[in-house]
Amino acid sequence: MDAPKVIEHEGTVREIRDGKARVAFLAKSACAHCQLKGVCSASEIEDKEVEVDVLGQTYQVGEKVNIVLARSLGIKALMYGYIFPFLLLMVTLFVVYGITGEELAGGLAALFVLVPYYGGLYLFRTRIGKEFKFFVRKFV
Amino acid sequence: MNQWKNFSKGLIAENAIFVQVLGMCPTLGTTTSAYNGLGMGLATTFVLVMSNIVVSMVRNYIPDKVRIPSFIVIIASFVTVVELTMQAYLPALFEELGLFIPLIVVNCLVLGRAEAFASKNTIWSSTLDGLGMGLGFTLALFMLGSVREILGSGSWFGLKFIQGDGMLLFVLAPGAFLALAYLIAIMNKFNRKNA
Amino acid sequence: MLSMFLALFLVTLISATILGFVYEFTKDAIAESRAAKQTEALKKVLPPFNNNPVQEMYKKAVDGDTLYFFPARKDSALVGIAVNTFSPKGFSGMIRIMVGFLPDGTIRDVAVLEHKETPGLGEKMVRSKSDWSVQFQGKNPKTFKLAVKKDGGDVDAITASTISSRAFCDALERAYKNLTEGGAK
Amino acid sequence: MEYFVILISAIFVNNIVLAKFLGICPFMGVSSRLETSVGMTGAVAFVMVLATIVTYLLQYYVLNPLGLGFMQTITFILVIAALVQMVEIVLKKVSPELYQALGIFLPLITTNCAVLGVAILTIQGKYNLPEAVVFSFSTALGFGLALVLLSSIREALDMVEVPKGMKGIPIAFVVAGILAMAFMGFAGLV
Amino acid sequence: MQKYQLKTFPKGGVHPAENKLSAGSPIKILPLPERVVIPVVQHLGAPAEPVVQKGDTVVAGQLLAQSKGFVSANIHASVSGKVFRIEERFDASGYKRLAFVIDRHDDTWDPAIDRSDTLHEHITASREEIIRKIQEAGIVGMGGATFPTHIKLNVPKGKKADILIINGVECEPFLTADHRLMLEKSKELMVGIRILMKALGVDRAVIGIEQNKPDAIDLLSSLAEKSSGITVQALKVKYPQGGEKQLIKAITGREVPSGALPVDVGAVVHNVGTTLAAYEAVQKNKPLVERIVTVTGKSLQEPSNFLVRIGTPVAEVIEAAGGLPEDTGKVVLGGPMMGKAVSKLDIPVTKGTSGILILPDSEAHRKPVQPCIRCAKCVSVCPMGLEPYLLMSLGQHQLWDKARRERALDCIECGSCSFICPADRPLLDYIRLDKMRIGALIRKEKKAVS
Amino acid sequence: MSNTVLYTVISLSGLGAIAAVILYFVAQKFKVTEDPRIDEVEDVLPHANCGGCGYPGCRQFAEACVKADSLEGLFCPVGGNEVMARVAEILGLEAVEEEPRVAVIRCQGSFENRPRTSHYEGATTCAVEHALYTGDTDCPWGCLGLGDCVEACNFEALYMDEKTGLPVVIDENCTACGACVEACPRDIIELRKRNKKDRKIFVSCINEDRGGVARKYCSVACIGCSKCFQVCPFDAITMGNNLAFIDSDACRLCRKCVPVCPTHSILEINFPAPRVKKELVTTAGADSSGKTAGTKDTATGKKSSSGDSTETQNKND
Amino acid sequence: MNKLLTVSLSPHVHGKDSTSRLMTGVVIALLPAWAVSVYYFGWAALYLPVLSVVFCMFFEFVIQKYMLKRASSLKDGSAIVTGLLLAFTLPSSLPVWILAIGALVAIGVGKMSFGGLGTNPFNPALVGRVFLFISFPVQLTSWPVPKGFHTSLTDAVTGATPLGLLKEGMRSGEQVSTLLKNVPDHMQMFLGYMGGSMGEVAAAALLLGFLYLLWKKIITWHIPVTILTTVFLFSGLLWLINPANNADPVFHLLTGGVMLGSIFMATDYVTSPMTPKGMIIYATGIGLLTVIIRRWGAYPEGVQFAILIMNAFVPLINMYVKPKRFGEVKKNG
Ligand SMILES: Cc1cc2nc3c(=O)[nH]c(=O)nc-3n(C[C@H](O)[C@H](O)[C@H](O)COP(=O)(O)O)c2cc1C
Ligand SMILES: Cc1cc2nc3c(=O)[nH]c(=O)nc-3n(C[C@H](O)[C@H](O)[C@H](O)COP(=O)(O)O)c2cc1C
Ligand SMILES: Cc1cc2nc3c(=O)[nH]c(=O)nc-3n(C[C@H](O)[C@H](O)[C@H](O)COP(=O)(O)O)c2cc1C
Ligand SMILES: Cc1cc2nc3c(=O)[nH]c(=O)nc-3n(C[C@H](O)[C@H](O)[C@H](O)CO)c2cc1C
Ligand code: SF4
Ligand code: SF4
Ligand code: SF4
Ligand code: SF4
Ligand code: FES
Repeated sequence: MDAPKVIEHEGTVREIRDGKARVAFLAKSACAHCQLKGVCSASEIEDKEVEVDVLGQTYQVGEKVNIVLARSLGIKALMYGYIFPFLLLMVTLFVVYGITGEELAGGLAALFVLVPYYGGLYLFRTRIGKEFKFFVRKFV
Repeated sequence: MNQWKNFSKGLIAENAIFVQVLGMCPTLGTTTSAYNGLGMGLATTFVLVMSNIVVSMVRNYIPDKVRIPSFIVIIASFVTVVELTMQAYLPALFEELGLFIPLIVVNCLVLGRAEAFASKNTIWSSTLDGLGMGLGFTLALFMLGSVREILGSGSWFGLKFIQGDGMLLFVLAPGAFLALAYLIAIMNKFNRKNA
Repeated sequence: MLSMFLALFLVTLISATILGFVYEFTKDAIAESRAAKQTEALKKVLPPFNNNPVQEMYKKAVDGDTLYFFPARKDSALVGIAVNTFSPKGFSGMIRIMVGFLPDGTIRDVAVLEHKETPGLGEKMVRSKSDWSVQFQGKNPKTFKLAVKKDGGDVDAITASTISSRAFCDALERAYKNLTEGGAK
Repeated sequence: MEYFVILISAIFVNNIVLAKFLGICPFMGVSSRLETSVGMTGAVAFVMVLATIVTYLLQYYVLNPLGLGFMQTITFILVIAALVQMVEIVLKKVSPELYQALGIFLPLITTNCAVLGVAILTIQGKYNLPEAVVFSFSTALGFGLALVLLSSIREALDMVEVPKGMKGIPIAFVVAGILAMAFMGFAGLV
Repeated sequence: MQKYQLKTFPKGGVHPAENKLSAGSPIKILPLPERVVIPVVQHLGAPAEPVVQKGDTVVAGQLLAQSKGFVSANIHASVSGKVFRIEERFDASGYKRLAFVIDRHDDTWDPAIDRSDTLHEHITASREEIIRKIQEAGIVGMGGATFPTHIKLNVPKGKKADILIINGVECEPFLTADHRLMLEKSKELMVGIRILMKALGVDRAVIGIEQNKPDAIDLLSSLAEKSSGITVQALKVKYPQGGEKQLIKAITGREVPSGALPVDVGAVVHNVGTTLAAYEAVQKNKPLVERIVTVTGKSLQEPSNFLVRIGTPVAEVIEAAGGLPEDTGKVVLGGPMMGKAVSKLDIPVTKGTSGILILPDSEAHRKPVQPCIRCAKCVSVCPMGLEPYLLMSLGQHQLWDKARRERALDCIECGSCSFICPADRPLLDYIRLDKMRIGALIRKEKKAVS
Repeated sequence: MSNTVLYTVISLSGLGAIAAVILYFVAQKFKVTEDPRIDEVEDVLPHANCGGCGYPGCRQFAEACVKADSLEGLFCPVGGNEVMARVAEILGLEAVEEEPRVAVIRCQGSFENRPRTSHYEGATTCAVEHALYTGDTDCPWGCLGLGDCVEACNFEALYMDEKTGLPVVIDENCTACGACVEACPRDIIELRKRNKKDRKIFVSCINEDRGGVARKYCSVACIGCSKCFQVCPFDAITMGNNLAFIDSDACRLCRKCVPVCPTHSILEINFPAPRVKKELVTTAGADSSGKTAGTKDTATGKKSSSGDSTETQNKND
Repeated sequence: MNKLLTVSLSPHVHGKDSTSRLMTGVVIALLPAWAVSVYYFGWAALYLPVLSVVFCMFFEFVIQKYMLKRASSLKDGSAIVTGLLLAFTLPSSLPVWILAIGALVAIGVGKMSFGGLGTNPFNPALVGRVFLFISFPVQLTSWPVPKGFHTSLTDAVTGATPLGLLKEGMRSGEQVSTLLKNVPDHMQMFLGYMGGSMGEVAAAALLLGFLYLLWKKIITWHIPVTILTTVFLFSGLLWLINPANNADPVFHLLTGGVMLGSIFMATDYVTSPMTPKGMIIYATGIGLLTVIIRRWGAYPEGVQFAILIMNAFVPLINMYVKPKRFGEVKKNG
């Protein structure tokens, strides 16, 4: 109920150009606790980067900042990224299977329906891109 | 001396299960008895040693970027070898271990050693490393299997020493978690004292 | 780019070759060990025979699954029939049992082929785990009611595993019924 | 109704983590943030279903006809590894911002063990394709349920003084053990 | 059966034993002390700035220190005499703070002050005048918070007060100062109420009194019938009914939003003591230099109510009530639920000192802390709907950010949670720590922004 | 060769080829941008994650080091110069040597020196008691003795002395991470330069009250009399707020100030016992644990010069 | 004055509740049920609970002293409650050594592993009970037939609980209505004349305990009333839909551990939610799960599992179900 409305990650400013900052942050992977993470490929404890508008703000390269993403946007991203394609997959499978009675057809249809889905995402990428706004906050 | 260390570190100091808490799935899933634990441990050890050997053999010829996929292929091949061999000659055990034999492929321990050690060390060191790690893993599985079998069925390697049943829970899923929890806790204590 | 492609290709190629050979090598052994389970069971539940019951096997679809009948002959005289029977009523699902009948319908012996019952409980119907199933030897379902005592039958249930015991009886009953209902040839 | 049985079975009765022991590593290691667990469930569901469809088709329409059933392990792992990463690449290509937002929202999914396990289980369970899909989807839900419960309990335990030797992994296993015990109550539901 | 229709606030609250030992003893005037210590801060906000110097001779009622800044209050001399020193002295805060030490000569008063007992019912002052006079008189909230009263009377632009609530609840166990005041100064009180109503521009005032003071309810009701707009509301006995937010909720049903002020829901609350002080300031030009103090305790010889000059040492007040009992373990300024324990008795009575409570050693100690059994009693008694057990453990684990989200700042420090906890956990101690640290965090953030 | 082998080879090679292509792209797109040196640097760090460097954890510090052009301002107090040298080596940078530091407790208000004037009960944290009042003594500056600092220390370098009610620093363990400084609500703990053999001289008092007042609460309070200031030959002492302060960088450990302090506010720690008391300790053997004993002694408020030190009288260097 | 004044933060007075007083209250509330149990099941029902308490206290003491090296907390009385409740959920024919194992698991695994009183996410007595139930199914499902006190000194005959009979019968496809002819009638069940665990049989005595707990303000009504209502409504619904296959709702309320569980075990402070709203969610879950397990599960009785499962949800509930804050500001409305 009183959960924070934003998700924050600590990051470092990598580069600033044209009022945009590239901010790198560490995404903890599921294996974050594992002692072999340093060597285990599967444990992608990876540096991720985001680009943020910082026009009018003063940041320096190397400065620690908090990357902030509204929680609702995170959930939206989850929807676009995983939930919708998942639903699409299921629905297509069942519909095509139901109509044709062919597993192969159903399965392949389900797989290939992802192509137009991602195609759609690609078409609307600027629109979607505008939705996902991060901002950065000075580290306190 | 150093070679000894390559071998021995996996037994206790860097024990995959008690210290590093890796590869928990087979650890929990296959240790209903001492025999099963031992079998799973040895199967994993085999894959670990063989893949370590092969990886260290080819390490200089594999370009960096396809390192991981190549390793996966190598490991998966050995897993399949184990699978086929067990199916042929140890069908009963294979049935007991079931799913977990193919899952050796994704055991972080195997890939982890290939990537962390074998890809940077000589064949001999890698063999010892694999052997040590594998035996440490086997040891832990064997211990867990023993505990669960003794408490759960009142027997060891199938030899009954009490009448009737043991505490059934220990051969079932919850028993696996509980037994492992307390084994790790005891090992922690033991290790900390040594350290 | 090419080198990478090549390296991976080579690795898979070599692996594949080796695997192929290992498979070739173990194929027969695997097939054998698979078949062994069935023939072992047959041998166990049937009186000595010298035909190949597997060749003479016939099936019957009942209750959404299939019963397999294996007639055993000694010098072409029918000495018994083994039935690969099943019951879906196990504690955790399907149970498959091989049961051997003598020509007069007497149960010679039983062997569990497949089950998912709880270790230490239902699992006791497997001979290697307990002698519970010995009680069926030499019993003729004509006179021996294949039901646990709780349900008014003659079978002693495995302690605390009435469900598994019931399923066991269910499987035997199914085999017996279908055998006597003109299943036998 | 068949689907319903599969669903209940995979979520409660044969929970992938608590009864089948798959995906224990992420179960133990995932950050104790609850929200993350929920998000992860969604992602895992997608990946699992996708992998199931691909491996299913592979098994029944390629390997089996060719008599190559024994190559299951090696082909599945390669396909799954490639698939998981392809999803990410595609996503990154088609919408970088979306990808970045996901990166902030979720930890990476590395449940190879569970994904491979489910792929193999669907073959072993002799499901047909729709059943297989329902099965893998329910398995993901079961995974998510166990994850959410454990992470919330662990978060609560962070607030109390757990004995030194039991802190961390051991106590998490004790919780998992008792949870598995409680979940045995679902036995027989299907 | 009940005479009045009782109201109360809906959620939480506790019932500590009332122990109103001194309810029946009329207000006595304490003999003037030989030396008074008058701190420059006796209110919430910035210290006042001294306007007299060491060695100066002052008369009672003379301005000693001029308020500084917006939230601040004037300080006046409570006796006439010589400023012996202006130095740091221990006061009720537990620390040393700047104070005037005055050696009393006699009892000369500033001639502008009307010290007669005549009741001036007619209010001539305009709204602005009232507020100015109250400000000059250095009046602060006497219900405990010591918040400068003139600020509360200055309703901010855009907001509108429609009801004045007079806090005669006195829900704290032991204390009877307000009770006695309502009985003995009821007429002045009514005028005070009208003054405050005029200052606020409201035409409705409600006096909230708990049911355990039936005599006060009766008396004030009969008086209120004569003045339009003023009513008396009897309330169920429940601590902390006297809390501003709880009282507003009980009487009007309105809930002051988290982080907002009472005026945001149109209500302004004043304590009866404050109201009386307002009467004296406006009608008689008298600054706030004395107040009624309850001196009480189970082992005390004669629990009483005194009219005490500000700056009188606590020890002298106790002496007048029979002296400090042998078995004393703790001395608390204020009531047992919210009062402040002090470490020494030479500290002065200040504007906010409503009572002096003397607890015997047997009741002075806390029991050993036990683990929280999560009985949820603290949650159910918290009048603010907080989760004290959680706030405490967040405090122990230094998770201030989380405590802030769990609204630690809403805590009114009523102490109900610590009172009820069966495991004797010092909940409020840690919640205060939370609040302190969150405050520091907020200041830091503000700085980072600017 | 049987068909199976053939199929195997063909299909798996095909798969390998496909996988190769996919994984190649993966590798391209997912080029790990992280500098591998971060791991290396992290490896040599002490993994204390104490935040003493000013970063949230060791890894963040490692990142900062790798990204920085010079190591100026980057220092891991726990690892010290040794670790920083190794970091510098990995990064090919110049290590900036920093003086090793150690925490000291600037209060001697033991039960003996500072009479209790009340009895505090309640949450056992200094922060809460500090918010409530001066504490169970009248000194509003001094140590409250509830051990927030001990709690804060990750290195078991602090403990509460039961006898004095004051925290004691174990010099060997202290990494100068500063956690205790941060934790103390009264700012009693200071990080000072670590001298040879952990010797140190400092004014163990932060009471800024006027001398007479301070003295009333605590017999060993600094009264700001300036005697030490006058005697110091190296100008290491400054006066201010009724208090003397010895700059640890300027102090040369000559110990001239110690005996002149009328309230014995100045502590000398880990010095051999003074010569005058030589005869008193003739029986004492070479006691290697003298160091700790010395520390404790001083913390109990007894002056080192009081002579009951068990230390041997190795002559000064 | 030579004595030092004590200084602490407010409040300076304290209510009279204490942990041990609350625990004593629970023990008192359990006495009627204990008495009934002794009446029906004889001596065993007298000494087994006592032994159970002794074991629990012993294990708590040993673990605290020698393994955790913490101060003993036996005085708070929670181990007594755990011991009593553990025994109350077991059949009176249970061998003592199994009881000892149960006590060890309850205290050792269920409570002390997490750090002792107040830390455990799961109800310790139930952890012990379920552990035993799974480990020793035979002993845990042999129910002595209740008799009058005087006659039960001789060896008890074992029989089935009403719920056991029901499940058995349903498994073998019999009609519920015929099955129910073999069980005691409602009045007998209300007074405890049926097979079952020592403390669970007498609904009447348990309700008496409930009233005592309410009167002493030890617990609130939310959890027990909600559980009982949910069980009643859900089983009633099933019964209305198909009376041939389902037992009537009153039967469900009176048999098995529903009474004991809802009044004494689901209400365990440590393992139940902190807010009334949370309690109602939690209790509804218990009620539903109980009936689901009884009706469709493998086990005749589901309360123990239902409570443990819902225990696992408590942290979640506490996280998301907050009390109504005073002056809550509407979300940027
Ligand atoms: C963990 C566990 C596993 C069980 N597994 C089985 C089983 O495999 N077979 C079975 O018939 N009953 C099993 N049961 C059921 C009970 O033992 C129960 O007693 C059974 O429902 C019938 O009881 P009865 O045999 O005493 O009549 C199991 C119970 C538990 C607690
Ligand atoms: C910064 C600040 C500003 C305030 N401003 C006003 C105000 O403008 N009007 C008002 O009626 N009360 C104002 N108050 C007073 C509070 O609402 C409240 O009456 C006071 O804190 C005492 O309440 P209590 O004794 O219930 O704690 C203000 C308080 C603070 C701390
Ligand atoms: C828990 C609590 C209890 C209070 N009890 C009383 C009380 O009994 N009587 C009273 O006049 N003020 C009490 N107050 C103070 C009131 O909140 C409020 O500050 C006061 O009534 C405002 O009037 P004033 O500014 O004239 O003091 C209490 C405050 C709190 C936080
Ligand atoms: C109302 C109430 C109910 C309780 N119920 C149980 C219970 O069911 N099981 C148990 O082990 N302890 C119970 N206790 C005791 C105590 O809370 C329990 O031992 C803690 O869970 C141990 O941390 C109860 C205590 C109270 C006050
Ligand atoms: S009242 Fe005390 S014991 Fe109960 S929940 Fe609150 S803090 Fe815990
Ligand atoms: S949390 Fe604050 S408001 Fe709530 S009961 Fe405790 S002291 Fe009162
Ligand atoms: S004593 Fe202070 S500075 Fe030294 S290690 Fe401990 S916390 Fe850090
Ligand atoms: S030095 Fe500071 S933190 Fe440490 S005990 Fe003293 S007052 Fe507390
Ligand atoms: S997830 Fe299964 S072994 Fe790690």
